[in-house]
Amino acid sequence: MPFIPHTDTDVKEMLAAIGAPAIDSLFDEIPASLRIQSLAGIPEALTEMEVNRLMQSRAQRDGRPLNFIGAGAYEHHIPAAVWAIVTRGEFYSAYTPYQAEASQGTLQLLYEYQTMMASLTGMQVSNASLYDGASALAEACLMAVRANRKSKSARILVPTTVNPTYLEVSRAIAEGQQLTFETVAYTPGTGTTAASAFNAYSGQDITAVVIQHPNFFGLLEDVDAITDWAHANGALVIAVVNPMSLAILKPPGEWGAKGVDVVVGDGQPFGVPLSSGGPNFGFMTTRMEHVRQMPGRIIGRTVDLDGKPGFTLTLQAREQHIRRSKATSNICTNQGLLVTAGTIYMSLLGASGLEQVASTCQRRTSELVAALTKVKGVKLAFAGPRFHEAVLQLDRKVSDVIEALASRGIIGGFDLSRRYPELGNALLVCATETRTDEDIAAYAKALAEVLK
Amino acid sequence: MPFIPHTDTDVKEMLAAIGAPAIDSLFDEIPASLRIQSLAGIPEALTEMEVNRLMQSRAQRDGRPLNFIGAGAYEHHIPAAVWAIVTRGEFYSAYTPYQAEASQGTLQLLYEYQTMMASLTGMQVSNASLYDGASALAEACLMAVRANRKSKSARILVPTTVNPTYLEVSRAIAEGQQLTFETVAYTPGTGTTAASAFNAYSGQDITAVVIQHPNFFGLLEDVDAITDWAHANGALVIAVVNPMSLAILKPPGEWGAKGVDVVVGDGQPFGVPLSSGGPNFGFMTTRMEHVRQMPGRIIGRTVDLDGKPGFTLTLQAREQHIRRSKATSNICTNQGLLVTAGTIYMSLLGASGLEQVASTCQRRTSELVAALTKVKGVKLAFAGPRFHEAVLQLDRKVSDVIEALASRGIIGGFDLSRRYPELGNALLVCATETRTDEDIAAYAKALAEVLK
Amino acid sequence: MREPLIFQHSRSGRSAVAQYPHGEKADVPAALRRKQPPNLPEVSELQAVRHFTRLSQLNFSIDTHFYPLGSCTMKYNPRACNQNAMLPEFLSRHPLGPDSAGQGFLSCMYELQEMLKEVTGMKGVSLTPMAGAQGEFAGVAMIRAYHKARGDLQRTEIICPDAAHGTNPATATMCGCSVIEIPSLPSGDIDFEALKKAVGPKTAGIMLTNPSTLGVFERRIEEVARVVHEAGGLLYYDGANLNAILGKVRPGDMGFDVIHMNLHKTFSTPHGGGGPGSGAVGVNQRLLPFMPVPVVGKEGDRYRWLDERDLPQTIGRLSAFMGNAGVLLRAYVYMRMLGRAGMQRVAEFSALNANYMLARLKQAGFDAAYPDRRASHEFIITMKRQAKELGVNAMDFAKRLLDYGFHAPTTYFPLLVPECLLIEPTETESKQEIDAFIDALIAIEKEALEDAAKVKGAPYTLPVRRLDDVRAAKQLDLTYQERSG
Amino acid sequence: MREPLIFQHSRSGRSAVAQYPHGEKADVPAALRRKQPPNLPEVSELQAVRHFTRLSQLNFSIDTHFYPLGSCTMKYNPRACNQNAMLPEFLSRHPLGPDSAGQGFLSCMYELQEMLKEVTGMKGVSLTPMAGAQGEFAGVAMIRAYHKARGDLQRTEIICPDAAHGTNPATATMCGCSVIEIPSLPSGDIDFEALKKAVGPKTAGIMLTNPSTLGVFERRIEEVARVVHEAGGLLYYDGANLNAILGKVRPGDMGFDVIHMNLHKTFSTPHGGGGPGSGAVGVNQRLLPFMPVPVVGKEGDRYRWLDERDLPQTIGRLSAFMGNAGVLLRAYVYMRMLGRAGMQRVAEFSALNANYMLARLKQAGFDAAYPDRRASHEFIITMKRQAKELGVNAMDFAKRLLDYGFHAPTTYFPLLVPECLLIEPTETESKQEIDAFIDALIAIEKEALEDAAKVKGAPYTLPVRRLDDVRAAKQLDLTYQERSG
Repeated sequence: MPFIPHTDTDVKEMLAAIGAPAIDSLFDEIPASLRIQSLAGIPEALTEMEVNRLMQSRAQRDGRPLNFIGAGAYEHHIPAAVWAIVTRGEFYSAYTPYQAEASQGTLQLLYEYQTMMASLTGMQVSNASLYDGASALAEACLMAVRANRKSKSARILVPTTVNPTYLEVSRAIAEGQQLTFETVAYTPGTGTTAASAFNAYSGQDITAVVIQHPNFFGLLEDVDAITDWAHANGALVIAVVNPMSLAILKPPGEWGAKGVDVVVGDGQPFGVPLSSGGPNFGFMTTRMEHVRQMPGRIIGRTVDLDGKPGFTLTLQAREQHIRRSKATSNICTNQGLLVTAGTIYMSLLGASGLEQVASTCQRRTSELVAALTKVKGVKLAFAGPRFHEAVLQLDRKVSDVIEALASRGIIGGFDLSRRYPELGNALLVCATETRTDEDIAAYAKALAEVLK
Repeated sequence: MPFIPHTDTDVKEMLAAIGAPAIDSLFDEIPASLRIQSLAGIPEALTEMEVNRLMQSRAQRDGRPLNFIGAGAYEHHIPAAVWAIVTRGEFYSAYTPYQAEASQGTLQLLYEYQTMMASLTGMQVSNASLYDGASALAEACLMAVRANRKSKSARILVPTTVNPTYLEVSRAIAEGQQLTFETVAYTPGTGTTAASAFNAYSGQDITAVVIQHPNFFGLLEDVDAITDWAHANGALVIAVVNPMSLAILKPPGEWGAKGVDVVVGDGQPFGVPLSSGGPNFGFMTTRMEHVRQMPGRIIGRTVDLDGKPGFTLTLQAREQHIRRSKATSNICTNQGLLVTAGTIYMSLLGASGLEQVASTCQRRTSELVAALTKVKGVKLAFAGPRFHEAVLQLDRKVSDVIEALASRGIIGGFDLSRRYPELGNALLVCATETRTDEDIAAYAKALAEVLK
Repeated sequence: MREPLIFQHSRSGRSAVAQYPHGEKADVPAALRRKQPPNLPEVSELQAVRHFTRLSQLNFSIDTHFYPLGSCTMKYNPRACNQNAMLPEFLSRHPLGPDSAGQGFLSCMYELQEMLKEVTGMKGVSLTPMAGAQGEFAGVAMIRAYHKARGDLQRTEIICPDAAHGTNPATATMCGCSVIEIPSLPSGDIDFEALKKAVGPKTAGIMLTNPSTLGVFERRIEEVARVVHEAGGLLYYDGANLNAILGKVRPGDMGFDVIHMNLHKTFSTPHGGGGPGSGAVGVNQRLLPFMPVPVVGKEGDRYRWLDERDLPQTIGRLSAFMGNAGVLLRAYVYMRMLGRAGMQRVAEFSALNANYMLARLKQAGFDAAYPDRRASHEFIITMKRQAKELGVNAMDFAKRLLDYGFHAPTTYFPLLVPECLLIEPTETESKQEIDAFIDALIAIEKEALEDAAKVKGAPYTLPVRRLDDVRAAKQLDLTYQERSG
Repeated sequence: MREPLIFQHSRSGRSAVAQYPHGEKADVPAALRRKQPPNLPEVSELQAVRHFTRLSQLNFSIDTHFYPLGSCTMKYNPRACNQNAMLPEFLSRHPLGPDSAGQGFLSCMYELQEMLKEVTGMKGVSLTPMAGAQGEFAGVAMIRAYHKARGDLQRTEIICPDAAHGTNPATATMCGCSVIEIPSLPSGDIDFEALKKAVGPKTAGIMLTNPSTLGVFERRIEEVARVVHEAGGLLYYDGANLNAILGKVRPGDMGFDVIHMNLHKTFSTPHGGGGPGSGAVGVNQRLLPFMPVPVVGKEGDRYRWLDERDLPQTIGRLSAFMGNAGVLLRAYVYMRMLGRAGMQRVAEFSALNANYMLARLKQAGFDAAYPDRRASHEFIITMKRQAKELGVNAMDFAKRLLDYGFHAPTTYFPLLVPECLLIEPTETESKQEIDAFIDALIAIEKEALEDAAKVKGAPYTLPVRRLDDVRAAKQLDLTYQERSG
């Protein structure tokens, strides 16, 4: 009986103590008509050895192709120390620190995490994480409606350079609460959002403006001007950022004259493997004045009976288990394990390490762009300053090119054709610090073959 | 500076405290003529990311062929829990428990290990491990010379069915102390050692007899008769066993009328990966009367100042750091980490799990033999009862067959031709519980192709 | 053992230099460049390893302690699940890679969907919700979408029992619904008469956990389903307690239209100090078109993602990619290792453990909240008497249990049972461990009789003594302010 | 926290059933079949995980504590070394597979040999010895084989300084040699005049550690080499302290003929609670033919094992296969991560830490054993004065340090310095950690002045208090005798 520790003697003694004739009688309050006797569709148990062989064969089927996609999930080096510690049973198999005294490890780590994220984003407070970057944006929009008391419209302006999936997720999650999302188009020539594009909304009741920076095309937005426009028009500003970029880019807390109001993003670049897109962790930081509107777990430092410092969940009055239908969100978990990875990652890299990684990513993508645009039939869509992604335009249908590259062991990029038909055969590519000169050359060679 | 935590400020302050002008001056007692300035032959440092790529490419070069060799190292399923715990920093980065109070985890585990190994082998006491099975045999022979006070000859009889490398290692290690090893031939028809083969030595001064069981060909020896012969002739008996076989075979402590005197072997089958042959762990158990002659660390249970039980290194008076040139051995480490793996493995499997593994191994090898001997040009050398290895005879040069199989992703067995030329083109094969019907069929198919 | 903050280990100019490339300089316009580096720790690799290893040791966890936290199903997390989910090919797979390069992964996801359909009796499963609460959201959003698609726009009321998890009403609100709360009876069943009064043309649906958070099975579930369905509403099953009935009875057979599952509970993926969860949803036939995307489809022997183009009525996407894929792999491995018979044993032995504990505690004089009912996989005892007579309340018992080496049960939930401890042993704990826990509770009650202050002062043996939560909320200290030296 | 024995968790009929196949029955003749199953624990997977996880927490280790155990080089073990050595292809490689199927692995071993030659200044390296002591054995065995091959059969004396590791004389004995011990001078150098008298036609060689176990560099090493060589003996270098001079001075350049290296010290492979070690040996030109086999050779771009057929004068094999291969992979990764400059920093910063500690402790009034010498990577303080004046000896200091959260230094070694603590901080510890340790020693001395009994009663905060070693040796309790219930 996998994972069941009971001996026959145990079972007998336990049933005797209960006064039940058999285990099955413990289910005698369930209507007999509903009881099932077996689960025919479930295969027989595998031993661990068998399941290992099975999973290894599945994994080998997928192999380890050379990856050049970013588009919201980034392949970075992960120090071996990170997951060696994350998977320690004391982190892996603990739960939400409801008994703070028995969870000081997790709590202190989360407090350290909050400190790091607040500083990285230039904000004052951070929660203990949300599910992922996309849902964090949805939560930020809902939070903005609560926080911007002057606005009654629940209207959110979203440039089309924001990750389209993030917008879809925000709609799916927030539209039930009557939020409306209106898109603001980017300037075709630059791939960035002009501050002037917002002028059509001047004087209207806008609850919040979202700015993704670097934007979905990897380009740097005019964050100062857009932030100032929003604040001038009574709107809050929600920044969506790649945390890795903040090692070299001005933090959202310093955008414009006043800085933004809420910062969200996906922490995946910090020590979390791609792993088919999850689990990642969403982060959220804000100004102290909005802390009670922030969803998710928050850790505070306090003292114990002896006056010694300790850590505990705080501001729980916001949360669903207390406020129920009036809670800031229905969220009751964070992504604790991934935050553990992120916190260890940030501690190992430090500010200077992150700066080096971010800088190398930017350089590598420039080199990738240089190499690929030498291939006949490939051109760069937007030339402006970027972080580590770039839009290429091909002379061929992108999905075909991607399949042809995949058969050569190269994951060539993200097909923008469906989301941005106006860009034609557009491919979003990315090279992080993990891509070597040889990798880039291999891609260029394969692409040249495919486009020949 | 990889792994160096010093900041520039630290270095300045530390040099000031020392009163040294520069770090280099700390080496001023070394004759200047000897000092080197660089290590030109050492490559520049790699980052962890770079070294990961390098090692992955080396590993991929070797791949994961299907393995059918045993010959002293066996591929068994290793529960995921084993190495998840073994590599915890508290086990991985601790050292020999010189400060017992700060090492109760390691010490208690070793005490548990000693209990398990003593019971498994049917003996009274166990040490905390030796390097590997081969060197454990060498140590057992040296120990036998000390323990068998009646014998003056230091002559050890070793059947040729003992792993030839174990004999070579014993010679290399023990001959310096004037031990002589004399071999006893196996019966050509059976591949096992007849008790009568020892009659030539009856009445002579023999210090010890070695019995490997199952023997190097995988066959079961007449252990009772040989043990009794030895004891009748004043010789001690040293058993060399595969610990996995003891789940189903009579333990050496019960061989013959009195049981053997020393048991050694390699613990690798218990949770230790093949890993190119090491690190494994050697084990040694014996009768209580010989405990002071046993080499290696031994853990004892005692009490602390408050009378509470605790564990500590004991009988250290045998050891080199106390007795120096009169020590039982120069050994000062055990294979702690591997013993940790072995102890967790035994705890997870239990007696019934080990019996199932051992039984399955035996069955699988029978199936392998059945499948391979159906191939034209292949015959079974010895038909007697076996554990999980078998000798096949081919109609082709074995090394060529092995290379041809390797190019098909199959590691086909161990070439006996050099060690046992009398067996002709002999190949020692093994199938453990990890080999499936499909694996065996794949081998048979490949072998048929190769021998066609 | 205490451990300073990582920032207190920090010294300017230090980092784990083997972990990053060197010498590159980014090309960023000056106006967009960061001027002050962030306040991240500056420590060596050893310092980071030592710090976080030491922090880990300050936690209780399943791997170190019995952790009978009610409603959380703190069962053993098999190491094989982690090992297989961490195979390098799975870890390095980009979520947006072409389906052709992910057939191995997709086949696991497809089979997981199929197995979850089988154990819940539903017709479709979407794996994308990233936690139970998001699964709930998806469920209620599908109910809303269903009514909307039929033009039944006035159905905006969600019925919840008063014993429901806080997430239930919170979710209803997030979906733009109002909440109608109905009481529980002294027996633990819901007040069926109140339910009949509550349903009507505005009823969107009902959210139920069965067994409920009171630790008992809702016996009139078939009638409940009939009443709600006849009123035009749908039934939502909160899978928090699915562990109790796995392989014994299926939500789909009970009449539920939609269900979320907490894979980190029933299917033993790690709790990770608070996450990640994973909240797959199952639906019956009529909600199939509304499932959140993506979902894995199979065509011949090829697997592919189904998205908005395949499911145009979908409630949409809930995550940037496809949910907590790595968690799903762990659940898949777990289910394959349990197999058909193992699934049933989950319910059997979790019920055996819970009913045994309940029986022994009742025998020892503790007060069960529902003494005449079978326990499900968990049960409630109330410390109301002890609080009144001895001045030692449920929280005091909980804290003192920590000193005895046990994580505390869930305290003060469900809210409607005063001074309650919700105790869930799970099927992976042995009789010996359970006996030791019972003995500890008995011993603590004895301590409380002899020296109440001792119990009220607990814990004594943990890294900190009882913490001042009020101060934490009033004097907010949410980030470390001193910069590193 | 205490933890029962695993046997006390055991109950008949239990095991982790997912871990093995079921239903097979072996075919064994009755006379050879086991009748009584062995007394192994019968526990669930969770019980085993919990038990061994809890046991682990009872240890001090580098990953949790500063561990300045002199002569053991307890430096940070980079996690990358473990991760890369544990790649599935390396783990599953059978040692007897054909060379053609192991070129990746063999290339690492070959390059490791080359790098070790470079850092030691030797001409050949064999990686097979499985620990330092086995490396020593190989070294002395090669010296013996060399003399024998020349017919120089009377050379059976090995000279050792009195400060040598116990393994040195023990090894000499194992190789059939007798040991001539020569004293150390008050300066820490060996008594050169005594050496000159000791050498002669019977001299096989001398075993030296340099820097010595006294923590100082043997300054007249060139003269020592000359005297021994002129007498016809060879010089053996015990690499225990190689960390102190890595990249600064090479044993080969000092005149040593053979060396063993402790890869688990200098090259940071794990100490693992007492092993595995790894004791690669390096030799100069004249000992090349005698190296233990196998050794990796390179022919063109192919690597292959060299064995007895290639090296007919070899001292033979020391392990069943080729030594602790997985340890060697870790050392290889470590060396590649350190690189050329990193090797030198090892010596520089381990010396900086040791000399800084020594300076501060002298300043605080502690007595250095060799106050006028530079520390190498370690140094000795003697508590002779404290033992006499306060009744608090070196062991008392050591035990009390545990309460302060530090592993103790090596105590009572080397034997010739009374009441000594041999302290080796290693290069991977920070100034802050070292300062905290120094402060603790100062604080303990203050405690000893005020309340000697308190220090003598230490430790107080560990899982056990001071253990009765005498009882352990007299009332031998080496296995648990009760059978499980």
